[in-house]
Amino acid sequence: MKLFSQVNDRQFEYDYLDNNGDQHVLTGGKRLDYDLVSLGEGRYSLIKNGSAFLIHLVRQDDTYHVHIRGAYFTVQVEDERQRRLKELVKTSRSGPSEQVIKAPIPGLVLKITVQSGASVTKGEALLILEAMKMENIIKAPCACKVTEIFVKEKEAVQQNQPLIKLISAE
Amino acid sequence: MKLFSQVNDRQFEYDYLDNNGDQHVLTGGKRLDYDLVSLGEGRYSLIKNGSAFLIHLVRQDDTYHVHIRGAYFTVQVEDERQRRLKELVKTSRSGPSEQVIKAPIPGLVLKITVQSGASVTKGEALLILEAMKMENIIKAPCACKVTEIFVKEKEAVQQNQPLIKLISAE
Amino acid sequence: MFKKILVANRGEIAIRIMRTCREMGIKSVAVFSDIDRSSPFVYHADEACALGGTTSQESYLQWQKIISIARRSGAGAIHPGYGFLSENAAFAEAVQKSGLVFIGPPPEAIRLMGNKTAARKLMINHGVPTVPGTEDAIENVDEARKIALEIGYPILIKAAAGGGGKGMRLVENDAQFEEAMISAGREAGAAFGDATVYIEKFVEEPRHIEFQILADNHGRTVHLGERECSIQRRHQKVVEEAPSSLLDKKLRHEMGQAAVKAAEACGYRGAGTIEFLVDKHRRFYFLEMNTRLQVEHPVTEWVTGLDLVAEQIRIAAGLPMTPEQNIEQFWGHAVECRLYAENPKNDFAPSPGKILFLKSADGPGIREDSGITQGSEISLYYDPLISKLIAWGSDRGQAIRRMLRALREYEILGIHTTIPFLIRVMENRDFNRGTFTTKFIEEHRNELFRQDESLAEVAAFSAVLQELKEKNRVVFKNGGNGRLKTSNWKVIHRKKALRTR
Amino acid sequence: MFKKILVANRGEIAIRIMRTCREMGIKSVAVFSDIDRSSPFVYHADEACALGGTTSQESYLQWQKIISIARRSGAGAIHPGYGFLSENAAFAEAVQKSGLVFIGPPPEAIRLMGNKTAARKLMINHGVPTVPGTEDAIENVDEARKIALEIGYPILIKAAAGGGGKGMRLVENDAQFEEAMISAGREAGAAFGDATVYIEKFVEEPRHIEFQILADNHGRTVHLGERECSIQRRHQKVVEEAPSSLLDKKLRHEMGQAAVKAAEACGYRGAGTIEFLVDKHRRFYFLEMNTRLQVEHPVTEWVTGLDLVAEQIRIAAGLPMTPEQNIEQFWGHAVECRLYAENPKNDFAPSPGKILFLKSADGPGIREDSGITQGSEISLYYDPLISKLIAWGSDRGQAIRRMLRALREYEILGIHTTIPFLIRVMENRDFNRGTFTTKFIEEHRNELFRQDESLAEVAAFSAVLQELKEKNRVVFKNGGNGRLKTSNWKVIHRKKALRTR
Repeated sequence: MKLFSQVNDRQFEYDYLDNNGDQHVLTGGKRLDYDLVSLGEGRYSLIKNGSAFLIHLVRQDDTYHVHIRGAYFTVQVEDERQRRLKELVKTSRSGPSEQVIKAPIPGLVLKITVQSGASVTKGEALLILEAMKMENIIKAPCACKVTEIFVKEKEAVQQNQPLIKLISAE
Repeated sequence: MKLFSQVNDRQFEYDYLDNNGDQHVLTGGKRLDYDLVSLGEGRYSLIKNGSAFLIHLVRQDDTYHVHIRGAYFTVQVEDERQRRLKELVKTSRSGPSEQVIKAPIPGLVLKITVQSGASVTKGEALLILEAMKMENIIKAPCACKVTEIFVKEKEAVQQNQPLIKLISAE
Repeated sequence: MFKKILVANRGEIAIRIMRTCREMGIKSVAVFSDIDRSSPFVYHADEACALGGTTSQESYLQWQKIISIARRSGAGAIHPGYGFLSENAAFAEAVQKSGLVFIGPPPEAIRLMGNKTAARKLMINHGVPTVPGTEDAIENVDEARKIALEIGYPILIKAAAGGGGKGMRLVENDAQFEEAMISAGREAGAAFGDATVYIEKFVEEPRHIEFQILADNHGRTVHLGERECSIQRRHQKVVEEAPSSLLDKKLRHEMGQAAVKAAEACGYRGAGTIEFLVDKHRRFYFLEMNTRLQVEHPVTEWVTGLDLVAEQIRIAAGLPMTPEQNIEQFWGHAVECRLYAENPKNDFAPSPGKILFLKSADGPGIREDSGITQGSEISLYYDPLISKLIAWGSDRGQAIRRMLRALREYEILGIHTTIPFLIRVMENRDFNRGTFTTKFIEEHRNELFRQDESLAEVAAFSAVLQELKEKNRVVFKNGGNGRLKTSNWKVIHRKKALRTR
Repeated sequence: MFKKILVANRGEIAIRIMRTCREMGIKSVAVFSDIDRSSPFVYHADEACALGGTTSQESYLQWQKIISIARRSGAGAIHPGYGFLSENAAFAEAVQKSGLVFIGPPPEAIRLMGNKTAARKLMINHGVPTVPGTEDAIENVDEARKIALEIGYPILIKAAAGGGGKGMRLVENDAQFEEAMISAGREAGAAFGDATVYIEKFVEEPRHIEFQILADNHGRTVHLGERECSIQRRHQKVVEEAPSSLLDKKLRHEMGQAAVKAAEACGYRGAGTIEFLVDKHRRFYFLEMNTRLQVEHPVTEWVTGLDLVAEQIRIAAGLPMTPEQNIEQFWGHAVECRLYAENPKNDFAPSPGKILFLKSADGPGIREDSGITQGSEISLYYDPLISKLIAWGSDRGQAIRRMLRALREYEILGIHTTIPFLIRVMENRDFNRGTFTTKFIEEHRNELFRQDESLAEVAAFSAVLQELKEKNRVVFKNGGNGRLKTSNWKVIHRKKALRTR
């Protein structure tokens, strides 16, 4: 079985073999020597080709959150079947893409700096959210057009509450 | 409801009152002002008459193991009914009492220094148990007679495995 | 000496103060909001009393309530920590009027140094160098704009009542001026209840270097040397150290003398900090005075061997301070990193949540001043500072290497923290060389926010193994596996080994 | 400098060594038994390799295996830590023969100082004072008994190959002699594979004071001052400190010179310790030399500012050591407490088990060298030392007060530890006055094992509340309760508060 592991923009490929209980993992055709032991509470002691690591690994839906020596990664693992499915979906999609900006943190909407229908450039301020006593500026992730605003100024919002809908400028 | 709390040799008495949901605890007729909040994993933040404590509290059968500021206590709590029952059992018991000495730790029986039938004084060595590279001497808890020996020298024993049966000397 | 002290603060600094109280044989009283009932500082105290409320306004800023709790508890003094009421002159006054001791400077000194323009004037009068700018607060935008043009850009807009970067804006040119002044005023108004601002020349290649001051009631005012706090993000200190890699003996002596002069000018008592900017020509300017204990006080403690909280308490009780003279030589080098519950990958957005696992770093040369434990809830209501790591080394290099080691060892799950970002700072070449300014983070943005790719493959592989494990478990359940037998065998083997030893 | 070092040890000392490696940019290799696969020291290393086995014999004492792993891993040196192979001359020799560097003294020095009678003779020849007694090992009980009578009781029986209190017996009178000699021989045989013992005069009101030595290959041998380790239980150190409260400048200088002479006499290299007994007349006697890093090295590190593991590595690599001269003046005072997985209420019986919760102490002046985390299993197979707490203060009093504070804050659940006992030691009046001998624990038995009754009522009350809670929960389940409503109300209230801020 082929497995694809995506970390940020990079992708790693592994082969998993099970010959009647003799299970192993290969990468680039070479067999990996490994030992992963659970220490409880999402902590693992990994020895991989002789190198030792403490791994913090938590699964959330289809994403693994991984901490190693102070570095943090999000990882997606797919096998061949899952991958083909996903690519099918991707290619069938077309036209400008819609995106809903959600509140990254709970807080108070201090100011909305755009209006519905406005075109904004990448990085342009959309609204100011106050939380933990600081003003946090929510910016446009790409050049796009504002299609809908879901909140009002002075409104308290929960985490992940939709704030603004955008449509990408072609 | 009366509650008796036994810590080592000392006993504390409390009254628990519930007047239609207005619950409180009294001691010596005085109402106690308290707030016990669980922090998870057996940890509690207690404020009692204004004093603050971090309490570690674990229940094992009918005993509470309590740690406070580096001090360790075992506590037994009984209500009046339980108490009367226990006293009944106590007074009905008679004659010399039997006692089984169990291994306090897993280890290796290095030497047995008494024989079945022997009379021993309080504190006299019964056997030597090796564990964690040290010799641990198991001593007689009171003046008594050895009635049975369950283990042999050089035998590995588990924690709480019976070692020796004693009968108290009247 | 006081028998009991009320600590009018929360989190790590409350615990820090209570620890010194315990070591001095003084009982401590905690006050806490509803949100903080389960916070560790509550059980670190000898006594605790509910304030009620959730926001700061409803709880830690309720001074009448706090003073009445202090009186009821029989406390002899109130320690305000930093933030909240620590630089509130009216509170200090009310504490004194109630017959208690305020552990901090006289209210007049707070008032004088709290008003940035008044402080500036005082410094100019006493010959302490200051940055060119307006001496009075400005409200009219057009007038302000004219002055800014006179001083010459870049300029800084600052809140007259402020501190800690709130209500502060850097303006690079005339076009940015108006919006910056309005937003600074708004932020200042919200934070301090006073929207007035003033204007200052922006210092070239500035380094933030501050001097720790102690003054007692026996006529002695000394400095305990400097701390460098140039590593700042949005004017918030992130990394601090003592000594500064910039100062030599001569400059330390000169700045120290100026700091002592500044403290004497306002009739200071207790522990305080004189903040300076040092420019690329090694000229120094008085920036402001913080009339309280600083977040970064532990680095000074480590290189001087003093307990600054103990000194504050001693001085407040009328006793002479411990150090007999200015401290211009240090024992080694100390670095502090502030751990915030923020996500550096998401522009340092607050990251509230529950701490699911916590194992802090230990070992040689590491101190931690923490406000949390496993199980703690980090709320959105208060400052996101959760802990401070301090590393000591016989020289700066060793201190940094130890800090790096500690940051990588630190285990905290459930929330995001600034640890990955702090690791980048400690690894940075310019930081290690000591060649940086307060613009360090801005200038090294690309490098500091780069993902560490060296462990990406390990992360990818771990996730694959876990995925396989989860899938296999299902298969094994139906098909049966040999694991149980293996472990049984191991137990027998171990027993045998014990027997034949 | 070495690029990679194999650490032939486990637990806290393995982590301690790996940390210095990391700070020096050297990769570390862990070796581990089956029991230790999940131990923290495995993931503190850069590389890890299984030794197999469960007992020490089957794992950490398998030197051929360890040397071959070191060679395969590309390590340039092996650090033995303390215990296990650290004082095994044959191992040191085998390491050298395999082309690797043994981080420790030359095998000849280990051999010489490892044989207590040979070491004694060497000291006598070099004019270092020793305790009166037999110079050769004794096997015949009757002969030994005659010598004991000649020297005069009380006498000590000691294992010729031993150390750490194993195979040691104090004999107060002739009647106890025979049994003591037999049991000492048996224990020595089991522990060291050598049952021979010797006899020594028992020193009156002895204090255990040892000197840290460093010797490099550039002709320099220095001492780094003393540690006092008089607080012992069954000849096992429990509490250590630097400096000693007994020594003055003159005695420190004299003993330091003797220590340097002792190290030079055996051609010593690296870090070592000369142990002395000091009697009530302030006369000192050479006791033995430990030819390795000591458990208690952190107290010396704190008061000298040195990293002793780094010095060991530097010297082993042929570089000169850092200190340029004997260190006879210290920076403050440091105390170490050893935390054992033992139950002091049950005669210090081992307390194996799983650590269910762990939150160690932090804050000013506290260092911890720990070998465990939450979730760790403490097995019966190895030494029960789980962690070391070290406290620093500007004077002895402050160091002790900080230690006391840290011991009370330390949270560890799932096993018994020596913490309650250590608290009693830190509280003890004679300990605080510095008036104690190696018989301290014996003499203060009643006080040290007394239960702290001040918190008994709080414990009783907590248990009652918990009991009521459990009983009530059942009632509430059937009857319904108002709690849910309350907390809903609170959420609404909080939202409102946020809005109106």
